[in-house]
Amino acid sequence: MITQYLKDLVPELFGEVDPSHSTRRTSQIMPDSGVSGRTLTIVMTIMCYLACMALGALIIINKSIDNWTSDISGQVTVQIRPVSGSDVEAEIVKAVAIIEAASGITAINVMTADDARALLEPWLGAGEILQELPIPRLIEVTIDRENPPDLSAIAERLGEEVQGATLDTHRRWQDQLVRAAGTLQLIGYSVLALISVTTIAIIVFATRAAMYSNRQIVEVLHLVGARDNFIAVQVQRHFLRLGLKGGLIGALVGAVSFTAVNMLATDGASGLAQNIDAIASGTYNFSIANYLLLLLIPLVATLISLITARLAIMRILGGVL
Amino acid sequence: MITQYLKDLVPELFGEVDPSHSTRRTSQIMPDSGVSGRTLTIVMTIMCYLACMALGALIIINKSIDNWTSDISGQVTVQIRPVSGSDVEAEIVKAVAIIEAASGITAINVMTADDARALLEPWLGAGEILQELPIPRLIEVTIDRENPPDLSAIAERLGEEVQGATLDTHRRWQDQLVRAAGTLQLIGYSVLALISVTTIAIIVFATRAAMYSNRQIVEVLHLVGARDNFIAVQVQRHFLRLGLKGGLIGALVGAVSFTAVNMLATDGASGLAQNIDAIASGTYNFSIANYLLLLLIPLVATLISLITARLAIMRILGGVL
Amino acid sequence: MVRFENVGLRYGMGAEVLRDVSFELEPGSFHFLTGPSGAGKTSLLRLLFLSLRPTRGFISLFGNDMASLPRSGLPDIRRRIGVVFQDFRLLDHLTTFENVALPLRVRGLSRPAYKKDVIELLEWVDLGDRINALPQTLSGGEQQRAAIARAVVGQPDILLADEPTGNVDPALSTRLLRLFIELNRGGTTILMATHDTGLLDQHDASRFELRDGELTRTP
Amino acid sequence: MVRFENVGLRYGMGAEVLRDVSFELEPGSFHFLTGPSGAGKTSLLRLLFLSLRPTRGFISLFGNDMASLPRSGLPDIRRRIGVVFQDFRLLDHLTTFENVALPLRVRGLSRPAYKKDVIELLEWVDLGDRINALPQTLSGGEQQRAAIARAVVGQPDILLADEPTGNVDPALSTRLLRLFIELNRGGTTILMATHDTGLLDQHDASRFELRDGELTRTP
Ligand SMILES: Nc1ncnc2c1ncn2[C@@H]1O[C@H](COP(=O)(O)OP(=O)(O)OP(=O)(O)O)[C@@H](O)[C@H]1O
Ligand SMILES: Nc1ncnc2c1ncn2[C@@H]1O[C@H](COP(=O)(O)OP(=O)(O)OP(=O)(O)O)[C@@H](O)[C@H]1O
Ligand SMILES: [Mg+2]
Ligand SMILES: [Mg+2]
Repeated sequence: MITQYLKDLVPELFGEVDPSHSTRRTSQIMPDSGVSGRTLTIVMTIMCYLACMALGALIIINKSIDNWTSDISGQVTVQIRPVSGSDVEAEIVKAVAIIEAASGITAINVMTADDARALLEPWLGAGEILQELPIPRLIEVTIDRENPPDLSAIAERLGEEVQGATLDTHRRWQDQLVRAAGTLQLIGYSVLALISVTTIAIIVFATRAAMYSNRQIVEVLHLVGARDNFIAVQVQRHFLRLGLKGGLIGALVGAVSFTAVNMLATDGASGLAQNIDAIASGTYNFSIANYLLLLLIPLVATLISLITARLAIMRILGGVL
Repeated sequence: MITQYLKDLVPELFGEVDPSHSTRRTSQIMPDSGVSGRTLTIVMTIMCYLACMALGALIIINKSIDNWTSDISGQVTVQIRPVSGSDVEAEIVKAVAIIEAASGITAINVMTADDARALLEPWLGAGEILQELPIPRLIEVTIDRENPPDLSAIAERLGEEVQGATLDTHRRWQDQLVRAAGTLQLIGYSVLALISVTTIAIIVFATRAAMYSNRQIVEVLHLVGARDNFIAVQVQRHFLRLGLKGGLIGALVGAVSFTAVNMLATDGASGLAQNIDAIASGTYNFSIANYLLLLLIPLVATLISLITARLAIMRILGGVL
Repeated sequence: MVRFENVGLRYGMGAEVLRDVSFELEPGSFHFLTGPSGAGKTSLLRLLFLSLRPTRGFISLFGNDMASLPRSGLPDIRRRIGVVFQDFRLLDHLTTFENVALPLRVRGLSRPAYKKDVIELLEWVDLGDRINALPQTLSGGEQQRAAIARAVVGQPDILLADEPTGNVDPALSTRLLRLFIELNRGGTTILMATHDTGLLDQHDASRFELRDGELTRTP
Repeated sequence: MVRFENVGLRYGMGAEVLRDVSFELEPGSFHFLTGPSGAGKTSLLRLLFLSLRPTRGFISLFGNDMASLPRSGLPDIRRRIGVVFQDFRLLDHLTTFENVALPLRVRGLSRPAYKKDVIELLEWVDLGDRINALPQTLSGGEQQRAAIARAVVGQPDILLADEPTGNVDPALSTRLLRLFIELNRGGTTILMATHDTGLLDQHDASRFELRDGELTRTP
């Protein structure tokens, strides 16, 4: 496939082109040049590559949104501030009891005072004050996502029965991330739509150019009694190949690009790549299924170029005697 | 310009095309079609648009790097932890004195205890403890960038003379940001290079396609005594127009895109756009000078297509009898 | 089988090329069409093979009124007509064999079905050794013979030949005329536009002459 | 001014089209070139107008040895040669006027400088009313006359005409022959390939005949 593509683009690389060779082989009624010419093949490949990048980005975004919505709401935090006159450890026990009583909880993890102090160290410095300080304590609660508990009820009971307790559902964080991702998603879909429309426009132009530059052939075919369908099949065959070729190569290069960015993101020391990685929260790696999803690109490209070309051809032929 | 472009692409929009009209006007020895055909014009426009986006991104990145390197090293922070037995307010006065003594300081801002508490609130909750807590205090020091002070000397004196004082130069942050931006910069330059190479390749292919599809014209011109240069001028004229047209339209649409993203970033409620905005740290707005820089694109596009076409043509003609 | 009634033709805003042309061709007849250069011979033939519509008048082919025939009906009629174009109109990228086989291929026949016939015909027109050559490597006369072969390969009911011997020597002209006469004996109606006075003398057939847009017939 | 010595030509791996062809054309002479279709007349002319190199042998034009002439010297020689191609080779997108003016335009002349001459010439070949027509709207004979006009417009030292009367009626043929004879009187060497026996009888000139790759000259 690739070799054929390169061969078509740069025949010089593959030894001399023997013109006399074509004498025996040629059997296509519409010649290649001017229909699925090199420039057009390159354009198609570029469009498919761009589509591939956009689709890949969309996949990552969608997955990230999934992760955020599920992971963050899959974990809530109970904070217990030491209120003067209360025993923090006792309040913790009470809180754990209340949480355990609720259904839909899979795990409860009480952070030790040292863990809590480690969180504060960057702010307060590691000094003796921290040791003396009455630090708020955290309880991490993991929720069964299939069967989530009634969080507002838990929050109410905690507020009533445990001194200094608040329930943090991280909802604010999550909302903001999901909103940001939603914007990205919208941009991604717009880019995909833009690419499709541009591709359709290009194919229409190319079909008309092909019909124009082959108008003498079309005329001769008509005059020897060819039906419109016969002519259309001769022309659209090139666009079928064009879409398939451009789509496959574009998607392939796109997939390679993704893998490369991936490796850069996991291996590289660059802060940026790590940031991206962080945004995608760990599940950045493209799965086989995702790569298969990219195969949609050649399929859609082929369909678009075939259908668009067919419609354009039939419209042109309808106007000819 | 734009109307002409649209007219060329979609003549139907502008009324019937009268074939008899061309009878009088035609005077170009090489016909338009097949040289600067529609598809090729679109491709050139796309390439220039992409180049424009890449160049614009590079401008923003370079500016951001400038800002970060200057802004962050233009400000250092002195932190004074309350050590048992010391009077924080007194230590602050001592620290301010030391800092003021150094040359190259333009401003000193001592954060109040309340400011410091506000910073800690998310971690400790707003309760009475915070009021009682001995919180570390911060002094923001603005540095004269033209004439920076000897920071390490200040740090040393602070360490010796002020209890619980540390100097934070933000260097770690800055390094990381600059490294991230450097990666982006590299990507930007690679994209620009890639676009140029692709454009050159496309022009070479297009020139050869044009020479091939017009080979009968070229042959007749040779046979009536035309010199290579005469023929080359006929062909390359189309590529001149192609580069100019594609470049101008691409750069124009690119500039409009930038302005649009800009407005989205400043007006929009989206968290993402605000993030981008934050990264570019306030000086995101494209200045007139930057827009003028985008004019490089059509210039370079024209040069590339003209020179590439000329070389390709002369090479082909050299091989013809 | 072909009937023209008061047919007029003009290109664009120009003068009338054909004026009130009326005639009829009977099945199996043989006709020459003569007239000075630019008289409208090719135009008349173009009306007959449906690549042009008359400005006015009535044309009927095989009993069909051309004015009311839908576009989809054209291919079937065209398959009953063979044409030798004055400028040959061979397809540049196809070999002689493929060019000649084109009308059969368009009808959906497969290569094995027509291969023998096509090669036989090519040998008849003396192109047996140029079967796999591309048109641009053929001499003028060879191209003309390939064009003739393509016109007759589909065994048309009517053969329109526009100056079919302009590029061949007198001996070959005579031979090609014999091919046409042979086809005519087999029932094909023949209308042949020519400047070649030598040919006109060799075969006794009715003559149409175009002059100043008017058609006259002798006898 | 033209000398061929033992020139041989073959296309690719094929048989020799020309074998040991030797002749000489004197300035101001007039020659017919005949031979059956496919004999190699066009090939011989192509050697003369430098669109083909011989497989072997020696060709000299205007005193230049063609084998040693650099590529950059070709245009100057070609400007002294006028050619009427068998297939016309008019440029589709240029009008008759522009096609005929092409050799002058290529020489760097400006439109006002040649306009009158070109129009006069077009009137001479009876194309005065088709000046702004595109080639595809010309009749076969009109195209041929445009091709002739283009060949002679540059007042070449030698005129090569390949079947220049294959598409025109006998009266026009005679007229075109008169144009060639007129040019010849003005000093132009003329070599005209033709099948038209009528023409051969009308002008008394030396005849070359190609047959089986051999060239014979009478007288
Ligand atoms: N498409 C066209 N548009 C305008 N005028 C045309 C067109 N085709 C032909 N003509 C004109 O119509 C006239 C008749 O042309 P036609 O080709 O029918 O002549 P013809 O008899 O075949 O001549 P010839 O013997 O030279 O081939 C000519 O003057 C020609 O210029
Ligand atoms: N480019 C080519 N490649 C291969 N063979 C060729 C090429 N050009 C011509 N020939 C062959 O060489 C032979 C001579 O061709 P040429 O055109 O010189 O003949 P001609 O005398 O002009 O014939 P005509 O009178 O039919 O025009 C023919 O058999 C032809 O098929
Ligand atoms: Mg004609
Ligand atoms: Mg010839």
